[in-house]
Amino acid sequence: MFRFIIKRILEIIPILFLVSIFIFMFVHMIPGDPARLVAGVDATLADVELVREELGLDKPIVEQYFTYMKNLVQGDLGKSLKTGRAVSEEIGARFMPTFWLTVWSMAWAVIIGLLIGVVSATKRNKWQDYFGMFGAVSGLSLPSFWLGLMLIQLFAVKLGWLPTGGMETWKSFILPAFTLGTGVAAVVARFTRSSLMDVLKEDYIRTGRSKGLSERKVTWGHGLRNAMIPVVTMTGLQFGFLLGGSVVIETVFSWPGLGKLLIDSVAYRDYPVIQAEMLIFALEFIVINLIVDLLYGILNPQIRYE
Amino acid sequence: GCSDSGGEGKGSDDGKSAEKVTKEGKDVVVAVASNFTGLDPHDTNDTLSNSAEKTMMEGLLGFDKDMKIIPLLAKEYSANDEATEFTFKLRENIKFHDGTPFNAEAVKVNFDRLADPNSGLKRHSLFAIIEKTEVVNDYEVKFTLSEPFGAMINTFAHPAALIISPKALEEHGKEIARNPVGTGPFKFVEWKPGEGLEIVKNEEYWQEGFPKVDSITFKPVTENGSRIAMLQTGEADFIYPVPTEQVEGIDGKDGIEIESKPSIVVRYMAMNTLKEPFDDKKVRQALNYAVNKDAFIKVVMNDQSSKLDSVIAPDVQYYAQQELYKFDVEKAKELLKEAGVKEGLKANLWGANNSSAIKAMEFLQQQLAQVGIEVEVFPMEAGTLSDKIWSVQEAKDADIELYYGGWSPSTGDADWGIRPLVGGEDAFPPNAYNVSYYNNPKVNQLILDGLQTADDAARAKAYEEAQGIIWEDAPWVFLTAENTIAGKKNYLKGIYLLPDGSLSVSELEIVE
Amino acid sequence: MSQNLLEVHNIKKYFPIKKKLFSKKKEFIKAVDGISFTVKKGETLSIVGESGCGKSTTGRVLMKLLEATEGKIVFEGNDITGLSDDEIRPLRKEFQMVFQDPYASLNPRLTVKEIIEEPLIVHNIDKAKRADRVVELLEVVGLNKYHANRYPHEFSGGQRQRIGIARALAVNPKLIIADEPVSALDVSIQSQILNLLKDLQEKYDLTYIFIAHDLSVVEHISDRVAVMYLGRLVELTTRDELFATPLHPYTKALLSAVPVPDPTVKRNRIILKGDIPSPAAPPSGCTFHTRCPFAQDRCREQIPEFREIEKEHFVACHFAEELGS
Amino acid sequence: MVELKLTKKEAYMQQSMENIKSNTPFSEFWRKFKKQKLAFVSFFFILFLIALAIVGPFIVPYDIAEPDYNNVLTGPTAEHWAGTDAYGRDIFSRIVAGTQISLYVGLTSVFLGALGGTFFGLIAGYYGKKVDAIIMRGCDVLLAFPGILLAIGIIAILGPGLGNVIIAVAIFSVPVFARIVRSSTLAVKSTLYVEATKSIGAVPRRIIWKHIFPGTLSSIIVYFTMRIGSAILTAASLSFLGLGAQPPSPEWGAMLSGGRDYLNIAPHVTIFPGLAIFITVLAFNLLGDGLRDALDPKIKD
Amino acid sequence: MDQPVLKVNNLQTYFTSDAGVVKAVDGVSFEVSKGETLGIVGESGSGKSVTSLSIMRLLKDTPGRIADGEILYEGRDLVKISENDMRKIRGNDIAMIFQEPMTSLNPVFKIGRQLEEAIILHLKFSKKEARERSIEMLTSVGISRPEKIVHEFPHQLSGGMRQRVMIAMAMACNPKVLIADEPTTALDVTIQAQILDLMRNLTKTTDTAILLITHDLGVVAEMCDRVVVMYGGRAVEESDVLSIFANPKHPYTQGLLASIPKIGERLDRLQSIPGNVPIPSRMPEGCKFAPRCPHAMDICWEKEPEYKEVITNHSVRCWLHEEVPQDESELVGSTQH
Ligand SMILES: Nc1ncnc2c1ncn2[C@@H]1O[C@H](COP(=O)(O)OP(=O)(O)OP(=O)(O)O)[C@@H](O)[C@H]1O
Ligand SMILES: Nc1ncnc2c1ncn2[C@@H]1O[C@H](COP(=O)(O)OP(=O)(O)OP(=O)(O)O)[C@@H](O)[C@H]1O
Ligand SMILES: [Mg+2]
Ligand SMILES: [Mg+2]
Repeated sequence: MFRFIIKRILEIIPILFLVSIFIFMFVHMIPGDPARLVAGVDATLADVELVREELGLDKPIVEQYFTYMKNLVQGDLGKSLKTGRAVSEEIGARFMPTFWLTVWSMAWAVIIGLLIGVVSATKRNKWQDYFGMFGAVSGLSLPSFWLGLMLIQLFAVKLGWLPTGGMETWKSFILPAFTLGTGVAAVVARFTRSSLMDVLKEDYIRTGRSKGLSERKVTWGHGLRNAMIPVVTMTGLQFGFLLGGSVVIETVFSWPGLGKLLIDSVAYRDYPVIQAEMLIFALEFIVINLIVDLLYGILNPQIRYE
Repeated sequence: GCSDSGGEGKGSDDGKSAEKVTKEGKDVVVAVASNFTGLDPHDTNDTLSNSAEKTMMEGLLGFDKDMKIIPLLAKEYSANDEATEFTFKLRENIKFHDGTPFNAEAVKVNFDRLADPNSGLKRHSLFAIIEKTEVVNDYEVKFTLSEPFGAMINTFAHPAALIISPKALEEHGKEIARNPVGTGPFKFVEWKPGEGLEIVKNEEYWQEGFPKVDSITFKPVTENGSRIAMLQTGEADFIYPVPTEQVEGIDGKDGIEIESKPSIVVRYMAMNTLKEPFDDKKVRQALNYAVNKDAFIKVVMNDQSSKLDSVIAPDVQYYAQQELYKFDVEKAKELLKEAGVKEGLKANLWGANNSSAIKAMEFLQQQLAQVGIEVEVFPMEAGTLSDKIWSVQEAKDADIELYYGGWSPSTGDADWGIRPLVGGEDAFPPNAYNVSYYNNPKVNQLILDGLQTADDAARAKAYEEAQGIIWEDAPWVFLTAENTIAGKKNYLKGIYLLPDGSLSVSELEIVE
Repeated sequence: MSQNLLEVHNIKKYFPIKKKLFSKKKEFIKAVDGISFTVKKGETLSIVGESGCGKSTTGRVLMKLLEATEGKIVFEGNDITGLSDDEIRPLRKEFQMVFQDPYASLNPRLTVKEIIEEPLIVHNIDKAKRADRVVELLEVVGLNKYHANRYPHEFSGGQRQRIGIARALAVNPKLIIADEPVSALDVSIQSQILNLLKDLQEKYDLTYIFIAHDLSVVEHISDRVAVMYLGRLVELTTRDELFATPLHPYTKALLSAVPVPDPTVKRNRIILKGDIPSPAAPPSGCTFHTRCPFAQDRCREQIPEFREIEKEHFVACHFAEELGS
Repeated sequence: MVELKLTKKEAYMQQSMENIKSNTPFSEFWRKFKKQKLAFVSFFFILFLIALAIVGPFIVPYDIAEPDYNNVLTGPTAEHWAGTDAYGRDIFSRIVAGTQISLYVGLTSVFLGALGGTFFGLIAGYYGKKVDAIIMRGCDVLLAFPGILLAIGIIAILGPGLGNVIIAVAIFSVPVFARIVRSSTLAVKSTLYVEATKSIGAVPRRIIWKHIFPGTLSSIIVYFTMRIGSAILTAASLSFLGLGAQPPSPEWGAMLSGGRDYLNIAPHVTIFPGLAIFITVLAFNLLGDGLRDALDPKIKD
Repeated sequence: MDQPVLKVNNLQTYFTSDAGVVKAVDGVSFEVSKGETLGIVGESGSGKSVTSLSIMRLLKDTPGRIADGEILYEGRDLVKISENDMRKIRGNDIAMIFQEPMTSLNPVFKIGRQLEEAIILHLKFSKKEARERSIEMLTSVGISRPEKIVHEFPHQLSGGMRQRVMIAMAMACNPKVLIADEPTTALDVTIQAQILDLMRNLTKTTDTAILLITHDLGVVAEMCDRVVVMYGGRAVEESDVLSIFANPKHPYTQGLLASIPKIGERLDRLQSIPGNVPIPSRMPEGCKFAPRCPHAMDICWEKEPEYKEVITNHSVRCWLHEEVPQDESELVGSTQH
């Protein structure tokens, strides 16, 4: 197990390396002159050139890349072009809000998704199933920004129950987490249903029944545990979706997180911030999938990490 | 914790107009549209950051409600006729928040910093012209410019010239951007990028009786709808900007008051005067006739702006009103015919990709369709757009045809309202913003004249003439002078937006 | 008759187990661990053994579907061991395979015609001739032309196996490797297929390598029988000899374990202890020693030679002579 | 008596013969598919949408580009079923006309993505080893980015416009398809029938196209339909961020995005395009679900 | 023999699908007594498993239902009792072993837990007692180191071991009836010999009645006291094992016996039953075996024969053994070997 983790972590390195090259190229391919954008609308050309020099953007791209990589290897993510702050600081402040938002979205999505999935699977082709699945597919079909706007209108403006945005109290989490998690809940529900339905056809379920276990014990005890195995894998992949979704959702709910920062930094072509953020997204994605793999191993004793 | 007073705002929501709402405490929340980029006035160039900086720091001069220059830290000033020497007498007995006394030396430190070409400051260019700053005595400073610059007084009133505590400057260096120390009515508490900026009352403020609130929190809320919702629920007491579309929907409800006032922001559609057929004045004028500005204001601006009748807005110095191009499709068509333009002329219109710009461009597209011009609209993300415009090295290579844009001369001065936009070759991209590649030697000369004197009348004359010629040449379709629109709860007083779009909170108070 | 169609010299097939990160030592599943035999033209050689002992792997290696880790395969006097995919392709006409699972070995998306036609297309047979050939083949295996346009799932297991056989016959092979062709079938169908295989052998002078785990089937169809245990041959001899005087203790146990469908017979069973060891960690020495009732120390240490004890009777047991009597 | 015997026996024989025909994989699929009621309805709804996409622009009651500044932002009325927008244009007509664009974006982008993904997936799955490692690492890298970010970047690089939106959405569909196709390729590759085909000496090209590709087709089809929904949503999100279709195109996302500033005073401007997106995406998702049940591929994603 | 513990009477289990109703089991009757082993043989699809699932009432989750007939366990009709009561019988009074030892154990739970489940449920043992009982059971099925095995997962065991675990699990609550649905089909011959040996010894000591489902006549011959032969969802013949093998009466049984190759008996060609395994939806109207029967007569195509006891303890469902019209009785004679 320990070995496995080490191995996986070592595997991350080349991927991150590739990712960083890719990001660097990608970011620099995007047209737009950060010096111009940072210098501002009423800057003169001289100003712009000054800023360019100041930011080191006048150097050849290859040199910039090596500088970037050199610093990266030393753990230095550079400075924001726009604010001049260290990128680590800039991102550090934004990381937790996004993290918690993602976690809470995931939490409710998984719980609700599982419940709906299990009910649908056990009540196959009954109204509960149709209802649950229709709901799930609907959740998947809603444009999330639209849902967010509608929810704000209803719960914040009309009813005044919840704040419209920002991150202040636990109440602030409800709407964004709900909006962000809807799609994931839907996926989890559908996936749980089909996975559980497959599992309920398995021989060992019949064995359980033949022992005289009640339907509830068979479903929740024997069935769900097995059904969870693929669900967990898929849920891990959904994190990527959440991270992407957070970009839009954070805008709608003025969430002080990474997604919004990204939009801002893209607008300014704030290369170091964009690069660092994308790197973090990629890293997060990879780490989560590592965790998922570990969970997978815990759930599935047939996998032994050697 | 100053936002939980929200409930009161909603006492009754049956839409009675002008219902009074109240607020407990003296802590105000202001929701703004984007993040501050920094709090170092010398190194920021966005109006929003400037607004925040002005709460904590003050300049020698400042603007009042109508963009008139008023003395702040300076008692009075004088200039020589050539507009090369400016002398300020300073107010006495003022202290920075950190206890450092405000004096001529402090001023010198600030302007030396700004004028230093190696400073790497974003605002250096505004002050590069200062050759030297001399301390005449403890409370008098003299600036000498390297060349005549008539608009310099406005530059001194610009937020970029706010005075920072020299001690703090020394202590923090570039980090001053996160530790601003000034003489202003509010003191810095905390700034979490993305979450907000908190400032508290400066108990020792030099203006008696001010400030009248205990604290202000600025929160960045990008999405218009969310910002408005915050005002409606009372999570914010003041928001800006308010999109024009929403004004009607919220004004007078939930104790909300909308303040919509003329600004110095102009909206225009530039035409590339080097490109056929826009190199023909008739065509450009035709387009001016073809666009229904009334409809523009109604549909795009929701009546929250006024027609633009010069290249600069009325609140800008030396503004001279011109006679409007009346909406007249027939005349437009005629002019086009005269210019030999055939039906079905195709043109590309570039602009930003925010919803209001898209809306405006779509409107222009509809209007020009009436005179047989097929416009294709390209909303572009800011970076892409700037790249498209400024990566051009030679004027003739410019792809730009039509461009929907806006301009706010932050110094409030005619020079800055005209020169960067239509100031001839020197202003062609990538040098400045002359995206219509308008180059009229006469105008160029007049601009120069206006700069080379500090004499008011002489300057006024030069600019008046220039405005007339530009109007006639019509490098733009002149659209509107925009309003600044803010929303506030009706218990707030003394908080307003200046015509340049910056916020003034020094007189802010909460009334019952 | 005694001409050797196929000679197999000491072939091995090791499957690497996924490498561990920090250990340099590679581990293998020794699926086939050095077997040698010859197949004469026109005969049926059966390979029997329990599940996982490497029968199918042997078949695949012979078919060149898997590359042998070691050893030599000589087909009609030509060494085909080192041939590349491209070089082997034209030779594939000569040997074909019938698979164990008639459900999985036919592409469910193709019609019977397409399935049987495929080898003809692959080996560039004229389009005109193909259609006739398909009908002919269908009739040969006891189906008819009406079946040609149907899909495999519409057939019963026995019928599918016939289709599989027709496909194998399509290019007139000399050798057919049949990997448990009847073990997935019902008893009442099994005999139909066995009879068919026998008929075809006579008609086309085919040579069979018949892989099975069911000794009664093997006895019915083979000329010679090879018994396999954990990747190695333990005994190889003529059918009559094997069933009359099995020499290896494993063969004996295997023979005695087969239930006899006659309630009146009461036999003395040799019931082996324990399970078949994993081919990833085969026991040292004689791999059968863990279950062998006669195992001695020597068996644990020394790998018994696969030797010809009597004419045409090969055994890999240190004590074959003693046990035989 | 004899006659009867013949008829009974014959009847049975005949019946078994009759059962022979018509049971193609397609008819089998259709039979199962018809049982998926929601999916079946969705299928016809999508057919209807496609019809609408073709004829929509010709049958709309109002000119979709013609402004009417005297009639802006009116709520739903008998004349304007879904009200009018900020320029006084009929929203219903625009939604109808916009069907074309949304379907076009959804279908083309996913088609391109599926094309690329299938190619890479087949190659990676079939050849394995290094080829597989390279392709899959590439996919990992692409997958490690949230899709919308990739799209933002791609649009920023390529410039605005529907065509580029399609390319952006297509590009980030590629790794997902590649993964799915690869995993079904691996499954199909290990089947006995592929081994059988190898054993008769077929070349890889034939094995891939004749056997493996058809085997992966059902996963591709199912995922294809589901993906259309998310492609439409992505395109809408891009429009929401100002990176989508150009005005005055009645793209639903653009309509919705343009209307969001009126949420207070004219919610219909936002609600109707939102509903249109929702229902269309829903239909594709339900169809995908039904197809999955009828085709029964296991999509592990 | 004693009073039968389990008696199945004219059991009919139907599956409803969109293609129509499939009569998977259509008239099966038999009985087993204490200590007796009853074999059920038949082709694949003949309804053997469905019969056993019907007895256990495990058809839930399938489109199947018991349409008619009774299943009497110690006099109670299992068809009629409530699900709750049935649950008390399952695993306790009637236990079952399935064909696939590889998949019949839950892969994510340890062996111990899976064994204890039923013990705790039915015998109301404490956790500790249940563990002891599990170890005891594992020992009795010949597993060495049972204390270790309870902590292992199914995938760590070989097929034979798993089947032993399954047997231990089934026997844990001392059931009166053990249904074994092809318990050794998936196993190798040498392992099969071990398992059969084990089952024989185990039931001898506990007097459990066994319902052994198989298609291997060899296994039947070795294990069973009596045999039911099924074809196309029907019981077609039943008798004690000796007379079935010595004197099969139904043409299907005859064909079956003739078509298996036997060790030591060398024929050039095997006898075989022509035709294919019948598909339930294409069953003929009359006798289900008629299309493959070498002796099929007119009546066989028209009407299904009754299931009758033709000699004591030997029932057959075949027109050949009914009183048939004179002219065709010759045929009967000619088929007897
Ligand atoms: N591709 C492979 N990769 C790794 N191991 C394999 C592979 N193919 C077979 N093996 C292993 O090799 C051993 C022999 O397998 P093989 O299929 O040849 O056995 P077999 O005698 O045909 O068994 P069966 O009677 O079950 O078909 C088994 O342990 C199997 O797990
Ligand atoms: N879940 C089900 N749904 C529909 N039909 C079924 C189902 N289970 C069984 N059947 C039908 O019942 C018939 C009898 O099946 P059963 O499993 O009892 O056969 P069997 O005699 O056990 O065969 P085998 O030897 O293959 O195990 C089959 O032909 C099948 O058509
Ligand atoms: Mg095999
Ligand atoms: Mg069965």
